[in-house]
Amino acid sequence: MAKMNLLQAINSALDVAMAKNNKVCIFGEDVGHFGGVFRATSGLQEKYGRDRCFNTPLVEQGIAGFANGLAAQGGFPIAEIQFGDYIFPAFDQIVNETAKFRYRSGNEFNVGGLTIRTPYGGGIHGGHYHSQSPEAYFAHTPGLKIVVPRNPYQAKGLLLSSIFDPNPVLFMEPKRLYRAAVGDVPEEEYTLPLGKAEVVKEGTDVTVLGWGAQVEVIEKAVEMAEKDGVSAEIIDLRSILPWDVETVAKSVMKTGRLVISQEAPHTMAFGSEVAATIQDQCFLYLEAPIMRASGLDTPYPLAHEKEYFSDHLKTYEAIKRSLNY
Amino acid sequence: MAKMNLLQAINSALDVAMAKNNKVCIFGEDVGHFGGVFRATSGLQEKYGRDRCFNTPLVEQGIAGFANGLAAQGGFPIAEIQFGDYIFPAFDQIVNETAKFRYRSGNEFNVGGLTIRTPYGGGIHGGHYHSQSPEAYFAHTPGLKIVVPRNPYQAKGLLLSSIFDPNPVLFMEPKRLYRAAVGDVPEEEYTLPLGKAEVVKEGTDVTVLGWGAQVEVIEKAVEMAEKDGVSAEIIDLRSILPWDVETVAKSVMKTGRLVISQEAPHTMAFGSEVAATIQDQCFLYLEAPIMRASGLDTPYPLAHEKEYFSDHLKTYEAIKRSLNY
Amino acid sequence: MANKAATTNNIVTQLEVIPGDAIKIPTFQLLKEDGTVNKGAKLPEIDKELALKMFSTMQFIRLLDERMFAAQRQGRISFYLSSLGEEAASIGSAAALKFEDMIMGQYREQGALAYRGFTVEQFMDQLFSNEKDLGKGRQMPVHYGCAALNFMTISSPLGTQIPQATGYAYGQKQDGKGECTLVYFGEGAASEGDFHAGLNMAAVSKVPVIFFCRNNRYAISTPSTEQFAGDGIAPRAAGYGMKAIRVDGNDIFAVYAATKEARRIAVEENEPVLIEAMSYRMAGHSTSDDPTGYRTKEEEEEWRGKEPMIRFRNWLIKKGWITEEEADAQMAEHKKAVLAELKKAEQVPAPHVDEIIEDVYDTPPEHLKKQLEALKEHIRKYPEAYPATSKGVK
Amino acid sequence: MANKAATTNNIVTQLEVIPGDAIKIPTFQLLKEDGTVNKGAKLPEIDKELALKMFSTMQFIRLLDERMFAAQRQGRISFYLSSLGEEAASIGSAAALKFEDMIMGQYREQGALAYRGFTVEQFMDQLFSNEKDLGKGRQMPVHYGCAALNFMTISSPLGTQIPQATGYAYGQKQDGKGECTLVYFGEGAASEGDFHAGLNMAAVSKVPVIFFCRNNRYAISTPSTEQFAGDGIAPRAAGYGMKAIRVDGNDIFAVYAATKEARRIAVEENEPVLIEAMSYRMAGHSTSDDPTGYRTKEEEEEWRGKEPMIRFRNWLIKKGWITEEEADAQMAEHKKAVLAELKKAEQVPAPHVDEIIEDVYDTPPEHLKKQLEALKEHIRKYPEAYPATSKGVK
Ligand SMILES: Cc1ncc(C[n+]2csc(CCOP(=O)(O)OP(=O)(O)O)c2C)c(N)n1
Ligand SMILES: Cc1ncc(C[n+]2csc(CCOP(=O)(O)OP(=O)(O)O)c2C)c(N)n1
Ligand SMILES: [Mg+2]
Ligand SMILES: [Mg+2]
Repeated sequence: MAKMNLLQAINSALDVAMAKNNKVCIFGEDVGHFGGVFRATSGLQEKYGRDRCFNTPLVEQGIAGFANGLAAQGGFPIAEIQFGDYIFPAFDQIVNETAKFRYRSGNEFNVGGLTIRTPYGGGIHGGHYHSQSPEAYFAHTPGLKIVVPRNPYQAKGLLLSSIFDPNPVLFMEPKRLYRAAVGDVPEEEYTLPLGKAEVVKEGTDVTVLGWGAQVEVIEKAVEMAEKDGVSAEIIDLRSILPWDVETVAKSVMKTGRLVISQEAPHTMAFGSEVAATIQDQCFLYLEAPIMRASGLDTPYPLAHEKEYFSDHLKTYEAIKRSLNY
Repeated sequence: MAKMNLLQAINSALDVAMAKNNKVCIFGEDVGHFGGVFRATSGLQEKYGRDRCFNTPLVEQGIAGFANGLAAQGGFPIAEIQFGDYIFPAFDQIVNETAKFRYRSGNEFNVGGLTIRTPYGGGIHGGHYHSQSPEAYFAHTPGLKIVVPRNPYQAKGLLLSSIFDPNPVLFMEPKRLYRAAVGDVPEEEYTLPLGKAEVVKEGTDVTVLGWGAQVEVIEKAVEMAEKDGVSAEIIDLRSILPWDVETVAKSVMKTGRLVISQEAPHTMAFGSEVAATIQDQCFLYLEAPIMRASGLDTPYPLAHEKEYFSDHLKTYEAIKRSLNY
Repeated sequence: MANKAATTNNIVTQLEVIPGDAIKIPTFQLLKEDGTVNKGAKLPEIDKELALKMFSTMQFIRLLDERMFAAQRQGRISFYLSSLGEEAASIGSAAALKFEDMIMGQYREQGALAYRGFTVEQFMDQLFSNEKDLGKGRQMPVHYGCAALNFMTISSPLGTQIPQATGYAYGQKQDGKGECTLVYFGEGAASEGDFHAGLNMAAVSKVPVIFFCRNNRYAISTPSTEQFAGDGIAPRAAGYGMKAIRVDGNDIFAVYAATKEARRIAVEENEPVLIEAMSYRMAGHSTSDDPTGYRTKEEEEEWRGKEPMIRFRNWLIKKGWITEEEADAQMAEHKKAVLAELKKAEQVPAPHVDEIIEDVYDTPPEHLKKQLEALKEHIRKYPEAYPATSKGVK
Repeated sequence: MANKAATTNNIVTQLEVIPGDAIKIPTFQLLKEDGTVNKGAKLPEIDKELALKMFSTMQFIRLLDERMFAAQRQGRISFYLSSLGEEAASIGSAAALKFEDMIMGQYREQGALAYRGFTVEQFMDQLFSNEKDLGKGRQMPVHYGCAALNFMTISSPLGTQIPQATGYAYGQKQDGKGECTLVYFGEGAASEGDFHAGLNMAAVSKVPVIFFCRNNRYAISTPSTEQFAGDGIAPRAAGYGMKAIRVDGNDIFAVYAATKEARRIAVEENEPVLIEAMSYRMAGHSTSDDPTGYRTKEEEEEWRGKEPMIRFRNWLIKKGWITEEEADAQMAEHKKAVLAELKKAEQVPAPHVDEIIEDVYDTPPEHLKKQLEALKEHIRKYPEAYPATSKGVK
């Protein structure tokens, strides 16, 4: 065990994976000698050589295309997209190619070895193009797995699972927590399961659900609610696709209430799917409508970041609305 | 009034728009002399010249980028993406650029004149890459409007509204109906409102909602249900973004039940947003969970198209499930 | 740690505007249109066996294309796409590779696949989307693929295979077995952003990949004059610091020789090469297309005179490696085989409905299993509505 | 109706592999590093007034960059990005345009914007995201834009402005007023697919656009040697059949002359031109970057000797158009203005919260109005949590 921040945990996972299997390759913009603009790949080129950790030209569609090819050849490429906001030029390669590679070929070929890492989310004064939470854009895509860790321990365990999972994984890192989140992390290899949510805290009155950096926001909101005497169950989804319907449904059947707190703009954020599914599965148990605290339906503004953001206060208010319904 | 199929109605709308304003320009792959692979732009190059209706090189990101620039310059570009399945290379230009152009500049610049037309949907033996219904991928994007007509009359009126609407519009044409849907269409200019749903048929027991080609499927399903004595209200959403919450909520408050029938894969299709919002707004009125009949969560398969598809039978079964809940 | 960019520091004091046609690339040709050899030309080393294999594959593809086009017209298959006139480009290049090299196609390279050994039956199973199709009937006709033959499954979105080929070749280079990747694409697809990405990345990372552009002058209805303003695709290579070869795509010997040399450069020097094969799409784009709307009969006629098969046939006959009769008899054999397999494949049932959720992931997750169960229950209720699969659902 | 592609039919019978360096482009330079004129070089027609305007803008930008970098370090603004060493490239090119021509930048062309007349106050308002910012505080610092000055608002995603410039120029050509578009981008951004799209489409549709590549040898930490393998960006033009000019980006006269000629070609001949300006990013990428991790002090030192301002200053002094003292006094004036406006801008409040839903669409739709109402109610409940806007919410 060592104290690591989220970046160090990522770096440690990458290090473990590269040491374990020499078909693991890391590439992306500035990830080589420099170690990435956030330093997540720091030291890896030195340790494993330029062939296995290298800078690419500045072209996200190429990074994803190259990664697809390398994975099809039997490798475990780990491609970094410098910011989640810049993943859209790679959208076609990911949605039309990565996700459909195995299915369309009848399993003659697959890109299961692929992992795409990208930092996402706001709270760093990044404005429109360094703040987006694009997970929902990808969640409509059968064939992809989408994973979002919330702390260093999860980051390492989930990333190692993602790298060696026989399916392509989009791994989204909450950059706001890169240095802010610190915790105990084993130095050796370990994995955490994909597709499984985690009950962070048990409770009886309301289920509050989120993923990634938003879980911290939820914890703050729940603290406030607890002062009002509310017992809240907190669930961290961890995987967006496939997602753990069962754990969420079980919780909601117990509490009768669900509040979702999410960073992305309200309309068609992933909470929409959760709400749509849970109202179906738990209809007779629900004592209030499922509430969503989300970002506004606008691009992510700089000066009004605070106002835009679904912070702990808005989440707390949503919990109250649910309970007072 | 003239009898037109859906393609002819589109062609007529384009013709009217080009005659009305000489800053209307049409471009895309094969739309020039040839008139488009579906012939939607047939005759327009001859009539308005190569400068105003022309082939582009084969590059969707370029088509969208060029269109953004031309719209920013004050034009009314109408860009065709040959198939909805091929719009993903243009995803960045649409989601990061088109949608945020006005907001990010504080209204110094805008691309309000832009319309992107693309055929979507299955039922034509097209397999993975000529069948997708990608509207949900775009619906998480503030700044865009998304419009889907279901018949020739709508197609012309909504397309004319889209072209001259001061906001960028993604106009998705149900290609399965291009020749199959025929109806009376005025030859002159007329418009239909964006952002407004249409109550296609009134009813009291259940609301059945869809858009585009799916409305026909719903009508067949409702016919079956009516034989069982059910009175169903059918709503055609027409606009996916912004969408008409009010009309849908009003209907559901009356019927107490909502069934959504959609072509796209189930998870994160646009029905998720509708269900999430309506369970919130109509919680106390709902007598059954909101049901979604959707495509399977797989890529669109060729040989199993029928099995994959959310057809009238599956929609009918969903209606029954809702009523028997 | 320092940027030693080679970019010229050659200083000039007069403004020089480099013209748009600064680079003009000639076309390499060995066989003339009539099948005689160009003066001074040296044919590649091709023995009789190899030559006849290439020719037989060419005849097979010609026949297959003709028959399957007809089958589509008869409503027996839903779609087809012919490679008429471009057989030399795909077969000549495939023949110059090692079997272990990966081929990534666009969709008009059935010649390369047949050369690799894809059987008539395998073609038919794919075209009929039946349960024996390696692709499990999931994609449209002509989207072939076969891992055993090192032929990547075709994907419709254009250009996507280009950067993928670069990545694939990167893995091959790492494995160090002396293998390379050849990737085909049309001059239309070369307009996609993925082309730029794939070529630039290959040049920078020095991987063994051959970019093989079939310039057949059309992208559906769009003539190459509306696709680009320059001298075709080959000159773009220099923009990436990459080697290039332009070849007469209708001359199977020239294509073979060019690809052989490109392969040598790729594998021995770890350098990508761009080949542009000049040809003409003699048929419509696909069975959904009618080219009379956008090009003249005269133009088609002109190119009929340059087509690749007759040229090769004439050479073989003159060489004495085949007779007219043998060539015709071979064609008749191909026809018999195709017709027989066509009839057989038509009878093979569609894939079982259980296949619908396989291969989305390595194993079906819970939600897909539930969706399949619900689907099967539904099919049991309405068996007549799902005739292709209801028999398999008990 | 027929494809009369110009692609050469020049036949060769020997296999010719076109080398990766088939095209080498020299660099046009007028002013040497010491500010003297190259032998035989002819300076463009620039009168004293114009020269001094260019110089003053250059000094202003140098000062602005230095001050705002410092302001970021002091925590007064959140981010800044300097154009140190590249002032000649943006100012020299902007000076060669007509005011009505559209400029689309990447983010390091504050020189062009200042040349157009963006005031110190306007710079400050944007950098402080205050309510007077034309962009309404919505984007990060340095994302300037101004319709009145025909300077398109900067957008972070790289390369997107390139095909947009082609489309914009298409509209200008249609309007027939003799205007063009100049679009800036880095050698890194030139790797994006949008570069390929924008240049190819411009060449095919023959529009008046100038593609201005600032090759400053780095894309954040990535040296140009890992960005491309060829001889820079300029040779790519020939691949599109487009004209190209390579110029010493640190020589303001050469940049001016090259852009002037490119503009003439664009507007008079309706032909796009690619200009590659060779320079060096002397500062870090931005305030978030520290270049010592990826390049040597020696390399930076070497380029300090080639920087553009001292060269121009020396020339002006020798010419007698300015004295050392006048130049220094001008710099002091700029400093005073910047410091004064900085202090003022800091005091201007943030945009009103009502602005948060404006400009998503031309007018806010229902759902946004409801979201704003809910937000304001929320702010009323917790005013101390939203200090920038709570005062404005009654
Ligand atoms: C991304 C994408 N855009 C559009 C299409 C539709 N489409 C299919 S083939 C084709 C033309 C391709 O031309 P070219 O690359 O020259 O190949 P050829 O058909 O001539 O062999 C087009 C536009 C597609 N399949 N993918
Ligand atoms: C699509 C996209 N990918 C990545 C980035 C992150 N990024 C910002 S600047 C930059 C380097 C750009 O280099 P270059 O184009 O050479 O311009 P320079 O900074 O040297 O002026 C990168 C990678 C981005 N803004 N957009
Ligand atoms: Mg072609
Ligand atoms: Mg640069």
